[in-house]
Amino acid sequence: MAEKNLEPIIKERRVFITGNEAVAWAGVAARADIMYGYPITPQNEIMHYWTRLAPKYGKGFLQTEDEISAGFATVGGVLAGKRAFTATSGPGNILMQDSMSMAEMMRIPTVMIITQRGGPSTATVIYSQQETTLTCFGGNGEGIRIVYSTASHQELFDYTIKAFNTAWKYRFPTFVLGDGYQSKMRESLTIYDPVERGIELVPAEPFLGKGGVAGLDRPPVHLRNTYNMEDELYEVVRELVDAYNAVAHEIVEYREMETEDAEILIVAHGIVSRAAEGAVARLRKDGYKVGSFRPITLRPFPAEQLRKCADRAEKMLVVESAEGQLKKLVTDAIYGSTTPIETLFRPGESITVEEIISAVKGL
Amino acid sequence: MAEKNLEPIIKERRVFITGNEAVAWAGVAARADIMYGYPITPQNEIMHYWTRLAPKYGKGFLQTEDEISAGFATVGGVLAGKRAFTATSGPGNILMQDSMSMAEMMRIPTVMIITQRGGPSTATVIYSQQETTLTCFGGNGEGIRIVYSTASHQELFDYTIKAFNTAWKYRFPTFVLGDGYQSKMRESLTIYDPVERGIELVPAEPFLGKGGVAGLDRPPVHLRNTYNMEDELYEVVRELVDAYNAVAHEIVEYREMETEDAEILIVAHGIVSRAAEGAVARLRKDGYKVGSFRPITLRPFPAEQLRKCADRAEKMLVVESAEGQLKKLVTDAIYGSTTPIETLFRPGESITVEEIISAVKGL
Amino acid sequence: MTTAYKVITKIDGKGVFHLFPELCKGCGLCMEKCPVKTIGWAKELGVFGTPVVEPGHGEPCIACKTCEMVCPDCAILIERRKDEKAD
Amino acid sequence: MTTAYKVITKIDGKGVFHLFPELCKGCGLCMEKCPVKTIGWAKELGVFGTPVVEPGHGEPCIACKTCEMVCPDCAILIERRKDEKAD
Amino acid sequence: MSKGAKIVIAGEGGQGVQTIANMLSEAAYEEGREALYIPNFGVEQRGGVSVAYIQISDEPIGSPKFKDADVAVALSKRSIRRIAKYCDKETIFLYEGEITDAEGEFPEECREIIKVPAIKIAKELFHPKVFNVIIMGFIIGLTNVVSVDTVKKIINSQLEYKFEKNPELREMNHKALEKGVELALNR
Amino acid sequence: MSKGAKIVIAGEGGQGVQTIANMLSEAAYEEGREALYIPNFGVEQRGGVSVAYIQISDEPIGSPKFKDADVAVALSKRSIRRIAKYCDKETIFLYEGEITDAEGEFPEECREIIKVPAIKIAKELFHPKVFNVIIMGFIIGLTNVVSVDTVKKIINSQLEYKFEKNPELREMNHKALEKGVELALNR
Amino acid sequence: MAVLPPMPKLWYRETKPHKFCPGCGHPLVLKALAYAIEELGIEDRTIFGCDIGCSLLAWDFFNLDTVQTHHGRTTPVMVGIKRARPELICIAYMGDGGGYAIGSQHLVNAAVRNENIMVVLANNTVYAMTGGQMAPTTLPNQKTETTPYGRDPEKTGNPTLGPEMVAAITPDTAYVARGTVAKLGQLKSFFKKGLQRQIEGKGFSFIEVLSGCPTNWRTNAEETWNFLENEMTRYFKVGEFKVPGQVKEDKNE
Amino acid sequence: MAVLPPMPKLWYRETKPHKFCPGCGHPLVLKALAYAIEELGIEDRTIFGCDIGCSLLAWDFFNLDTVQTHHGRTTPVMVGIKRARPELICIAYMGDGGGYAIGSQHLVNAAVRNENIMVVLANNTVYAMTGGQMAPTTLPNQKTETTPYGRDPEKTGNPTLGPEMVAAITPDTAYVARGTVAKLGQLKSFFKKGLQRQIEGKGFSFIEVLSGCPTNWRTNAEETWNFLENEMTRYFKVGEFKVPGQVKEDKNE
Ligand SMILES: Cc1ncc(C[n+]2csc(CCOP(=O)(O)OP(=O)(O)O)c2C)c(N)n1
Ligand SMILES: Cc1ncc(C[n+]2csc(CCOP(=O)(O)OP(=O)(O)O)c2C)c(N)n1
Ligand code: SF4
Ligand code: SF4
Ligand code: SF4
Ligand code: SF4
Ligand code: SF4
Ligand code: SF4
Ligand SMILES: [Mg+2]
Ligand SMILES: [Mg+2]
Repeated sequence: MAEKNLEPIIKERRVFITGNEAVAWAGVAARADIMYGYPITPQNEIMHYWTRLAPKYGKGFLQTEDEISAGFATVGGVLAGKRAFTATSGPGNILMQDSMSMAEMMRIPTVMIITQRGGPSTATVIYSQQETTLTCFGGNGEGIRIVYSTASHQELFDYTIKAFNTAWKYRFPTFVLGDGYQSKMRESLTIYDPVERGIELVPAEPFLGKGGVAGLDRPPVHLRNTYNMEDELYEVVRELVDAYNAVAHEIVEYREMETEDAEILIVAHGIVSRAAEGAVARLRKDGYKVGSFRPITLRPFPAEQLRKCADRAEKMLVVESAEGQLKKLVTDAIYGSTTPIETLFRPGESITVEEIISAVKGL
Repeated sequence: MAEKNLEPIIKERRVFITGNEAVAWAGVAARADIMYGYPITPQNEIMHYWTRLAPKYGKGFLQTEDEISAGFATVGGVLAGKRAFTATSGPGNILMQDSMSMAEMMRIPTVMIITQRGGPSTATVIYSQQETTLTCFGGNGEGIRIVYSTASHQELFDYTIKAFNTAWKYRFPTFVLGDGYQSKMRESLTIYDPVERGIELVPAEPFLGKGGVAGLDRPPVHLRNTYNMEDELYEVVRELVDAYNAVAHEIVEYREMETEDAEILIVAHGIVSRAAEGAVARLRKDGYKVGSFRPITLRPFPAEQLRKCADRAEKMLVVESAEGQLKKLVTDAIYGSTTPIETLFRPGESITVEEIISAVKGL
Repeated sequence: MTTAYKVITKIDGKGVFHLFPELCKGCGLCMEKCPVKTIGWAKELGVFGTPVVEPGHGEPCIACKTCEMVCPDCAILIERRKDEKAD
Repeated sequence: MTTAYKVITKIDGKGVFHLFPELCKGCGLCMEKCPVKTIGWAKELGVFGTPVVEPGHGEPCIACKTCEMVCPDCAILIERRKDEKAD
Repeated sequence: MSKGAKIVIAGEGGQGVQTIANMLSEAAYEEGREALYIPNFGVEQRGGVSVAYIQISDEPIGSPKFKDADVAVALSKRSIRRIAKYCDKETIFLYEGEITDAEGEFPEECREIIKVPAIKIAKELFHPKVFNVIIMGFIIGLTNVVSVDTVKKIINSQLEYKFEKNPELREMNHKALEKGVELALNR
Repeated sequence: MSKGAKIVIAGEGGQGVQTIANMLSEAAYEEGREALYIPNFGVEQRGGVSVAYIQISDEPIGSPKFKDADVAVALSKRSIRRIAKYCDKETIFLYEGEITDAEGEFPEECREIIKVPAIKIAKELFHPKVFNVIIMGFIIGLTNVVSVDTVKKIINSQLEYKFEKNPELREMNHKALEKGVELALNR
Repeated sequence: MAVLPPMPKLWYRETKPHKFCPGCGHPLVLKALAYAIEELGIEDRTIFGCDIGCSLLAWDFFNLDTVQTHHGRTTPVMVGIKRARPELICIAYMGDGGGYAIGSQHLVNAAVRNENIMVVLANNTVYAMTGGQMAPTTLPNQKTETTPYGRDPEKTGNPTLGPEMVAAITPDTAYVARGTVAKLGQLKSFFKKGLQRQIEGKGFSFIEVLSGCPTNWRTNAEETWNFLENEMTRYFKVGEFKVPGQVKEDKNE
Repeated sequence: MAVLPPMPKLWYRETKPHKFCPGCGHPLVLKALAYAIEELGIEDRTIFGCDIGCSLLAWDFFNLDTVQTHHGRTTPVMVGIKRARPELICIAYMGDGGGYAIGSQHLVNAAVRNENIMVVLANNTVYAMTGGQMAPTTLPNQKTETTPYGRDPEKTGNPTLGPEMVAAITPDTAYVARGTVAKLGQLKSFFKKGLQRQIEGKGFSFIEVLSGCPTNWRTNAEETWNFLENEMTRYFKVGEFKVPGQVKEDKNE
């Protein structure tokens, strides 16, 4: 994958663009080979930019007949050894879970960008954090996947690149979680060529079509996701879970702000964490001992890290644009902690700095 | 809905049948009007029995082209004012989440039987408890649904009947959770006519096609699940959540065994709870102070009831044929409790009395 | 259920041209289909703040009702001026 | 990759009838297709514990290889007895 | 062992494993006991070993599967491996008399290993097809978990359609059952 | 208010709301500030009120939406209701001079309510189309959040393709911008 | 008497002006449909279902009990209703994306099963609601947001011919046609024939309608008509493809 | 020299006897397919994908890199592979349920887009793996587990005619045929033609194969052949439906 060409694929520069555009550029920067997709707001412009960029960079694109197809075609692209990805939202995210369950079972390093919209059902095309549970645990499985929840355009760019590396290094399906605001808003970020910055790109390798004549030069590759006996399956799932748990500590990422002496700990992820951090900054000025904790990886979850902060605090405030989806991750991660949890839930709606401040003041 | 005919629809009798057959009979007993379905093991025989019973009882059946269609057709049947239901498993359960999200948003009282099979992906056709999270929270929503987790053929029968009542009374999509063992095994139960037993059947009512000329005799019914603005959506979801929370206490069901003085509390649901109760019985004989708690409704979850037992105990043991799906429900429900939780997870595999006993002894 | 609608009525050729500005979105579809090209932009504004249409920009109206039919918003009603049958 | 297979060889008409009992599932498809109806059940058992097939139950084999072709398990190999060409 | 039993039976498809498992459990149900019978099933429609798990008890039955069979029965060689894991030191392990060279596959610990020459006896006395009924009789003789009479009743009702065509079959089945019980008692 | 600003602008599709919102935020970006601009969008492709949220700051910006606009601008009557909820007692509320009979819709509390006769002035001095640029000038005059020169640069680069065809447009846009600033300063 | 807009009685006035863009084809389809229903006098038992896509904007359009469903799922919802209450007349309304892409399994299988419903599909050659991506019906070389350099049939095939496909898989009792908003009278008659089938319990009817999307086509009125009447009709033949009684194809059996 | 079973070289011997039932049609399809691939000499670059359905039992069947996918999803997986690595020859193998019901949107749209892959569909008139429910191809009056009193075409339509449908929607360069396991030589030649299309980059090929399922049909060998050769062929015509160069239908433009 490393470039022969010494030219950087993207000239490093500061830009003022939408999140969807940032993702498309990140795909180019990550040397993604092909995107499969189906239109859905708010992720559409990822495809729009990608279809404009793709021919210039010799990359592929296929608009499929639905998200089921886009998900499974992505699986196909990855099996063929390409850095394939897809993007979707809301009902499309539901439909892609079937293919992602297959990827989970077979450890296929798919990359998928989720730009959350309102739910349940078609709901709104705008914004929410209501696909947290779905993205972390969707399908009939155990959530053996990696989910990065991003909070800015810079992170959308950085983590989209990183997602390909994580996926191919650990071979778990990897998700970049954003939302409709991020998709459509413009803010500044620096785009760059990761290779030029010295970030190593984990190479993709074919699962199928490895070369040579199967059965002559090498045994044929026979991939399946179906088993006949439950103990067979148990072994497979056990191995998956163990492999995942073994590397989880390398993968977890989080961000703390003013947690050292915080009496009140705000927990938020994604773009809501920006409001949380804004609230912390302002409240600190007013003398409130507040801090914030933001899980960047929702799967695996930075459990121990959060527990430490939680145990130091007197109260926690979980803030999210959903009805307790983050909270469930939190309670499961730090069960045993006795720090009371208060909540500010705004399913489908944005949360402002001001609202968090008044929630904290009202605690 | 009440029968004119004084003959009971089913003569009360003790039978030795499979779980799938019990569900089909329960559908008849509950005066279900029509089933929509798509084949998938292990729920197939529900359809097989239903298609044999349906013509005799003047009931409808449609085999659709996939589970997406079966789910949405079920929504259609319910909108038309009929007691419609469907059944599925595993990958089919994933595909039905889209329609169930719609039902959740629009408060459509669908009834769905889930016979869990191994996961993730196609996995096995046999057994698991790996669709717990999916059934409770599937889709891009907040889990505004009711989930009964059954442990015996009698319960499959009873709760399938009850599911129609709960669904039509509260107007939330309602799920009866079983598993492949229950589907295929034979054990005894009593089938009966609920009307004869004095169980009132909550009548179904049309959402659409209510009679009269729309726009002349009455305003037209205009149903949607899409909103233009996030604050509009927030109101809708808030109302849903509030309505759900307001009746949750009427809906929750659970079963305790020897919890009064239990130092060790085993938590299990569905068929695994039978092994748990078996273990309690045997361990008590050996002098162990063990009890068990079984949530019957997984949504809403009997949180306060469990918390009470948990707080009395010294240790908890969560036992499930999944990797922590029940545990997440437990930790979220009783967060703040300090009783340590140990686990016995067997994703996709059965758990025997003996295994639980040795896990308890090893605590 | 009968709502009162603002109406701008103009007479042209054989037609009485009623235009409902609260419905007209100024799409121009009617204009293109008028066989005598009598429809043109008016100075009144419609529901989207864009100009509505009016007759009088071409040959006289023949009251063919094509414009009425093709209007996606039912913003035009044509009446025949004489006592000819309307359909 | 060449696995050794048990083989039951019987001669009938123009054909040398090789039957691989570890492959034969006793489906009977070959039997029905034999133009001379020479194939019938044998007393040997196949992989599923069901009887395998053998020639000698009808007119002599003409070595047409139909049975070989229709066997879903590739459990029959027919050779011509004489030095006639095999296809 | 008259109180209850956990029985696992395995054999090739077509050997009648599920038939006798079903009859045993149905007989227990008929006698007012708690009974649970679960067939194994996989993705394949045919081929593969057929396994049946039966539990009969006076108390509510827990998990449909178990690890500590009272009786484990193998009707074919490759089915031995599939059931060995359900055996513990209390298990009586039965295997069909025609199985040979299988000692290596036998469960590591069990109370007793018994060879039951059911096929041979069936061929000699009745018809090869009823060898599974002999096995069933053997299990009953061993465990006493249901009565022979009840099982006969179940046989009659379940095979009614066959017996109608060929009334001698009834007698043959009943005899085979009794022969199995006798073998167990005289073992 | 030179440090930063939260601005919400609403109007009908076609009035150029998103154009000026984009320019303002881009200008701030150009000046090295933190800037965030988010258009509203719903399921309909057209019709409905068009809203733009802009934040300019020297510090990282939190939520893309806010409840406490420094400046709220309504360009049409029915857009007033859509933005009233973003106003608090610190908000300066601007509305287009041609809006009439809308007093009942005005935000309940705000620092100041100013009528900006941008359409009228645009018609008189320039061309009706540049009324949004006058509004933009007014916002700049009011907040000083970006410099007029930067905005001119942005206008030049974004409308380049138009100016090429019709060079007089450049002058007209610049003048309209200045006029807006002037109106604000002389208010 | 006050002069009133010439709206079909079936249009629900409280929600007019409707939510479609200026010059959109959808409301024209719904105009013809309204007249067809009124003329058949089945307002008392007709249920309208609309898809996600711009068709969703019709969720409160008619004086008819209406349900807005999911993208591509209107067919199964209406099938579900019809199977539960056969006395209702069920109309599923969708776009080309909803019908030929994400919902094509439902269209194909409802057609094969000869479900007794009517499916109306507005073909505007794009995914309109999502902002103009390629649809199965996008014309060769047509530029869309996901074919920015024009649709290349070598890479993505030719436009889907829906009625032709449905005609190939439905029984003789079905009714299949393609109309256009440029011929509203004809379109109304197609709708009436389709509904008549359903009233008689004779099974599936499918009507595709060529429909304009000036917003995503970025066309003015003249260009809109031109695209509809000249460009689209080069690929999409307007007319009836299957009329019960008029058997055209040779059949098996 | 030891006498060896006459297995195609491409059959992976370690997994034989295979997992299909006695008398199953699937392995016959896979026999013809193996010979076709061998004769074209493309073993080095062929990828085989199988569906869920009894076709999944072929997951370790060939000396070919193979992926077993989900029920109905083999087409998109193979499309994904092909689009990513066009040099590979991709074959999607599925049943009638997988292809005509749950995966029909993929079949239809891959056909319309003229994806350069080959789809092989075994039509055995039932959902075999799940125990014999009605399939889209179940014959009128045929008893299945979900049509215990026989399929009633009035209620559930007539059998899906897949190749006829695919022929109606594919471009002229596509290849469409229906073979049968009762004519393995012909079947092999159909496969070769389809694969030849793909080798030449000419696009989609689709071959339905009439295939036996004695287990669910509950037939003995004689009845199996009879159902295959006499019952099924009354509805399902064996032959070629679209051969590039031989244009049969009139086309728009
Ligand atoms: C499952 C799912 N996928 C995607 C979408 C996004 N979506 C909404 S409308 C639409 C396109 C509609 O196109 P079409 O059906 O042609 O209708 P039109 O808007 O052109 O009338 C799409 C893809 C969705 N709402 N749900
Ligand atoms: C999403 C999903 N739905 C249903 C199933 C269950 N299922 C497995 S195989 C099968 C039927 C297969 O029938 P067909 O495609 O005709 O193949 P056959 O077995 O007849 O060869 C079904 C419905 C599944 N695995 N996944
Ligand atoms: S009625 Fe006919 S002639 Fe008159 S304005 Fe309308 S279209 Fe033109
Ligand atoms: S067609 Fe109707 S909406 Fe369009 S301009 Fe004419 S009158 Fe106005
Ligand atoms: S080769 Fe021909 S004649 Fe000989 S046994 Fe086989 S089918 Fe019969
Ligand atoms: S066709 Fe093959 S498997 Fe079947 S009976 Fe004949 S030899 Fe045996
Ligand atoms: S986007 Fe196109 S199809 Fe949708 S309402 Fe506007 S014009 Fe009509
Ligand atoms: S069930 Fe039918 S299709 Fe499946 S393997 Fe057996 S015979 Fe073949
Ligand atoms: Mg469209
Ligand atoms: Mg099949």
